[in-house]
Amino acid sequence: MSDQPIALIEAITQALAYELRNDDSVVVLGEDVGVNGGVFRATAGLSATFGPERILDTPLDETTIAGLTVGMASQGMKPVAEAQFDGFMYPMVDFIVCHAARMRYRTRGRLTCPMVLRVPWGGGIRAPEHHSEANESIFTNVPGLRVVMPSSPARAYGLLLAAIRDPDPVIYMEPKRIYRQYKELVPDDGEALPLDVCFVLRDGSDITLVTWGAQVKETLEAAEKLASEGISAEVIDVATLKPLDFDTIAESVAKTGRCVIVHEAAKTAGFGAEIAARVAEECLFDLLAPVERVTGYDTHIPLFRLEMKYLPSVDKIVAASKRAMAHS
Amino acid sequence: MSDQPIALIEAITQALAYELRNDDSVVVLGEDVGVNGGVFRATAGLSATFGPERILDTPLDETTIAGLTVGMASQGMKPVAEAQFDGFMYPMVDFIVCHAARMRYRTRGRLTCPMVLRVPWGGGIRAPEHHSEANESIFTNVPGLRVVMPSSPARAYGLLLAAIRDPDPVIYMEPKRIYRQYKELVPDDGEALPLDVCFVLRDGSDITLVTWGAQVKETLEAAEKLASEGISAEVIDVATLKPLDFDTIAESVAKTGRCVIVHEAAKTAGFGAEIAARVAEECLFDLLAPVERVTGYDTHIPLFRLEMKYLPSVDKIVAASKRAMAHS
Amino acid sequence: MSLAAEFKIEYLQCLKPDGTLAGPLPPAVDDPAKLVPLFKRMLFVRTFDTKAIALQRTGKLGTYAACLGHEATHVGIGASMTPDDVFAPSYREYGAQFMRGVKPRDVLMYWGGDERGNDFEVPRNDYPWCVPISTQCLMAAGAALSFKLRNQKRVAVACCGDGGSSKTDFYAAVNSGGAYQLPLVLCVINNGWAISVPRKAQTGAETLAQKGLAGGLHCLQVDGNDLIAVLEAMRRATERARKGEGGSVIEFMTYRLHDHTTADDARRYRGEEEVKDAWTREPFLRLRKYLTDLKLWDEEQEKAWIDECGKVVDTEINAYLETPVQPVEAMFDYLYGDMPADVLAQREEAIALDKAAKEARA
Amino acid sequence: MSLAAEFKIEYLQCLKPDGTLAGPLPPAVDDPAKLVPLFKRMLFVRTFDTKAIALQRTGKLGTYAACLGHEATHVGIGASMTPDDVFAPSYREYGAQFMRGVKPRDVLMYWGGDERGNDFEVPRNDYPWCVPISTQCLMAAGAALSFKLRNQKRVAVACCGDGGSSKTDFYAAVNSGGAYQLPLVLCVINNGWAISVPRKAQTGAETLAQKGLAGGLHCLQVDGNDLIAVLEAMRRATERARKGEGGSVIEFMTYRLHDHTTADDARRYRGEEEVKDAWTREPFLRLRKYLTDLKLWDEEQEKAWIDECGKVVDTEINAYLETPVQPVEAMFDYLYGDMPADVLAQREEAIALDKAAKEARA
Ligand SMILES: Cc1ncc(C[n+]2csc(CCOP(=O)(O)OP(=O)(O)O)c2C)c(N)n1
Ligand SMILES: Cc1ncc(C[n+]2csc(CCOP(=O)(O)OP(=O)(O)O)c2C)c(N)n1
Ligand SMILES: [Mg+2]
Ligand SMILES: [Mg+2]
Repeated sequence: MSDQPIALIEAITQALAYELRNDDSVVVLGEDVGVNGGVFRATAGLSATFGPERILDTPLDETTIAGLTVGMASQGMKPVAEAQFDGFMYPMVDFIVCHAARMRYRTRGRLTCPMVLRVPWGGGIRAPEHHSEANESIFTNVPGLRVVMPSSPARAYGLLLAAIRDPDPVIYMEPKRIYRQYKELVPDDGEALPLDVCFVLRDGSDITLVTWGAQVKETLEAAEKLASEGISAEVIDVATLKPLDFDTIAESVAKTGRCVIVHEAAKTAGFGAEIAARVAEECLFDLLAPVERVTGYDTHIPLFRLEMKYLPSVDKIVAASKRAMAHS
Repeated sequence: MSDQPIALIEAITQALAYELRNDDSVVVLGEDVGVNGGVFRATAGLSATFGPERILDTPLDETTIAGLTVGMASQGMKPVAEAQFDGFMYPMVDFIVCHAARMRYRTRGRLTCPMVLRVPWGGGIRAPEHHSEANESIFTNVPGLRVVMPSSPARAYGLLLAAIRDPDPVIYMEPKRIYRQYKELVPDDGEALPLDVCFVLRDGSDITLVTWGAQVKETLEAAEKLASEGISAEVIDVATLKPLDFDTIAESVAKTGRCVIVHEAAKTAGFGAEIAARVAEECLFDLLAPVERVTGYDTHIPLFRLEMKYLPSVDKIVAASKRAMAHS
Repeated sequence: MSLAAEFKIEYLQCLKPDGTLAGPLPPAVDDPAKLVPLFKRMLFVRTFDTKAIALQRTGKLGTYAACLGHEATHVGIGASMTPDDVFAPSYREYGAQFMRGVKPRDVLMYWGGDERGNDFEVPRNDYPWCVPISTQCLMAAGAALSFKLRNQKRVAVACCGDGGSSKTDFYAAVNSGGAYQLPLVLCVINNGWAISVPRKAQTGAETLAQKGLAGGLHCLQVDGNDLIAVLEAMRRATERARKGEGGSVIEFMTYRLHDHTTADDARRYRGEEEVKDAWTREPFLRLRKYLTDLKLWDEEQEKAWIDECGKVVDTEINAYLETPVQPVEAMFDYLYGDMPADVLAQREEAIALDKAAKEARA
Repeated sequence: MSLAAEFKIEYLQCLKPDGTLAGPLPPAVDDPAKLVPLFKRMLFVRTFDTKAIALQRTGKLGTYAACLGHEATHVGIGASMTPDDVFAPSYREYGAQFMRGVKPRDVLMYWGGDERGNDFEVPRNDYPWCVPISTQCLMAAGAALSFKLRNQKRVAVACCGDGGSSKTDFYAAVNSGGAYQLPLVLCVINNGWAISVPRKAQTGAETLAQKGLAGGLHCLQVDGNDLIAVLEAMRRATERARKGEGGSVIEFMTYRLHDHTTADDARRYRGEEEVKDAWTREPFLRLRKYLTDLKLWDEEQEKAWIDECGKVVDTEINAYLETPVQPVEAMFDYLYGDMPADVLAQREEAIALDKAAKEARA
């Protein structure tokens, strides 16, 4: 598998298989993850290779998945659970917040909760209701969690390995719109990526574009378009939202003096707010222009006939960037 | 009742009784809200007055409370549900996000969800675990909701009436630490307060202190202390977090050039981030000093032996204000 | 050691797969002639289903959940409710919904990615389609509670699948249904599969009906391919409910003859044999035989009726295809009763952007 | 109409409230002499409970949940587990926990507002106290699943109350316990009340034991004031679990003789008569009578033992009172295995502020 270019979702499968092979305590669980290989096929082939005792289909209940996951994790296993879609993860919030995020804290380190919750995330695939939500901010104010979102096959592989190996609970959100967007070579070398750094995907000097997940695509395209108009945009993929590597962002803003934050979730109290807040606290005197947020609107993502009008677009990012460039 | 000064929690009881008297479709439900009058006594006496068909004890399950509430609200009733403590409201998130916040949207206005979820909120009462959480930010990114937090008996009364009368779901968080902090006259006149304005509690010209809930107490004390040192602080009680009346805040910051945001929740991605972000977007050129956030730390509020060290304090607010004043 | 409690779960079948009666007609069906319009409804549903699948295959519909094989259960449930009752469907009970006034174009709009599919002209108080499994059951319990508190003689009926009966929301509905003795009928439509997960992997319980015992509800297991049994089971449950005797859990035994949805490929996880076998028990064969034997139905009638159904469905499909997309502001207009200023501002921004984009394209 | 399934829920009582046996001793108790150490444990628990309440009343403890009346159930559960098993307590099963190695000072630290109360020296793998009701049951199901997947012959035992048996997490534990046939024992301790809500308002089910039927679990109702019956019920459930025969729901019928917690005033919602009546069935009377009749116990022994218990408890109370508060950084130190830079920075800020505040006070 690893000598051929693979898509983001295949990189996830590859990381799961790697860690299942190398760590007996890893199990995968969720609805339809077994013989069916997951509704997105992220677990395709794993049941055949590792057997139904490692790849567990669960009863149809997200509370159950979350509770069993915490129960197993606290007894020495490393479960990797799947929520079938973003919109089905809300019943898991109680166990994530009250137990996963607190097991270590509550017992002063006696019990821990090394688990991963994989959540196919975000809109744009013409799917039914509750299959398109950008709900990362439900977790970003919760102490004790890590929240991760890859945006390329290689980062998907390295960050998922890191998430599984991390001694604490990690919410790993997968931008489903770019599951099969493009392929790249991802060596199956078991190399994890750090869970506390932002990735600078493009260097620039005029403006800093900060984003994560599926919007990395549009943001890079916007940067390209801006370049063609003589504007040099730096593009940062946050990748790990919590804990936030603000230093990388601050460094970039210090250089460019302008910051546009792009995300798919609704604007108000989306995670972009935290980044803008940090800029206002720590980079105020570097700023040449007000911070801009290009985000989903403060409404539910519509069913698919209208959904693309909800999402941030290249045009919206370019427009916001130009507004920022108007200041100097 | 209304010719005597009353405490915040009594104002809540008074508002509930008023609306139960005046609107047949209002019902109150929750664990122990009936004969027992609620563990905080917010519903004391209501069962005796209105009977068990209006004041319903529920089985011990928060999912049940949320689901029944949405079911009743969508069929023409106006349920006011109680989560017994902040830390027990997570199992309600699914129904709030997937159904309450979407009933109108999903049916294009055919069905609606006029409900209130009352949540005793926050720390500082020496209670056990999960009785002390400031978790408002779990709801502030969710479209379709209103999130309200009173900080005085009069505002508790007027805002709760408004919440019950609002045609959409309202999360009404009650700062339990100040339930009985002081009493004031609250006429039982059925006058609601608007759900989309911030309240300026103290005028000032040097610095804007923005807060909500129990921290209003410390913030006003800090303003007093600052005044004694010649610093004139304006204090804004946000009161309704969602939708946010940013105009009032912007106006103040335009005047003072400095903004300190105070809240009890953990800092990262707390609702203070949204306010700081708006400041960075809309008031950048008014700012004389970086925005400051004085918040809970990015960890769980500890059990009560340490909890006061977790919470924002007058000293911390004063210190942050002085840091801001150092810029000019 | 003494006995604390004792329970029996009955299995109800009236019309055997071979089309003969298992016993006398039950009270729900005093005259076999009354089955004919229901049989016709079943045929309509199958026509619709077939055409909807075809529509999806040609790219004119989003993901669609077929109801192939469930027609007797669905139509029987719909036929057992009064207009005042409230129905909380999961996502494939078109047969029940059509009987309540939902239009085929509504179904198509919904799966076609347009919220207006849920804005039924009739029935105004029924719950919309919504995706989170079994939450419908608990909302229906809330509706039932509202009926009880207001002394209304209405019943709330909700559906979920065998998979759905594992969901905690289903249990919450059972629990509160019993605690408040609600006029609530929980229909568990056991079609053997929850996407790829077979019934036996969902629970160790011998029947899904017995889950009602957890809340002290009336429990019954029914042959869901037998329209007569479905009607009788629903009669018992709704009568109990209306009399104030409390809620029921009815398990309808049927089979999902199609893939889970058009996005699924069932060959990945289940054998052909099982499906072939299920076809011998599907709901039409036996009812057609029974009605034909009674001279209440014949081949010619069926041909004519299916033709007619085809025409009606085509009209509905056209109505769906011709409905223009909602304007961009529709994503804001139904969010709040009183639109907050911020949302209003975003609404205007969205309209302006949309207009600009259209102009740029033109 | 045929029968789909049939169930009986048995009620087990061995020692009647008058102290005489209801039948021959069950397999769990081959020799009555073995009951003496357990009776002594019960006495210890009651001594502890009384002193803890007194401590709270004098302001030296936070809210405390008494276990008055539950001693037979708690001690019986604790006595039925092996050290390798895992216990998931709710919040008043001190009797069970003491038998597993938890110290009274741990209990006091916990209710005294110090997380270190949950850092049991023994048993290291048991679940901590945690407040969200019945989530313990589902975590225990997860633990049981981990045992099963790793072929360990261990059992997970969880407790919840009558109120807790309404919680969806409880049902999720029942459901998954059955689906995976887990070595899981769910102990529903029915003490008649969930704060102010009486048992009958929680559910329409005749017994709480029968909730296990929803998942195909073994179900049993037991006299929870009868230590012998508790031991026998637990023997059956744990043996089944260890043999791979799956999970159980056991309903222990007892009574909450105290207020819900020290923060509660039960007179608001329940009558004195009921409480008085319950005192006639409490767990000590009958066991004391039985053991005394067999000459295995006498008043003098009891007096001496209670004295001893008092001394041990006083030592524990002193240990608790003398434990200094954790340093401020303790609120950061157990949050992550690898502390993120931001948290580390806040930790340093908190330490500095604390130091400054201390200096300012000095
Ligand atoms: C809360 C939630 N989790 C997961 C899903 C995804 N999902 C849709 S249908 C389905 C299977 C449902 O099976 P069943 O309840 O048996 O109904 P059936 O489709 O067989 O009619 C799943 C897992 C969902 N819609 N909601
Ligand atoms: C999720 C949750 N909701 C509410 C509470 C508040 N609460 C604590 S104990 C209790 C009653 C519990 O009753 P029961 O389960 O019968 O146990 P008992 O206290 O009688 O032993 C309630 C409502 C809680 N701890 N957790
Ligand atoms: Mg099914
Ligand atoms: Mg109880």
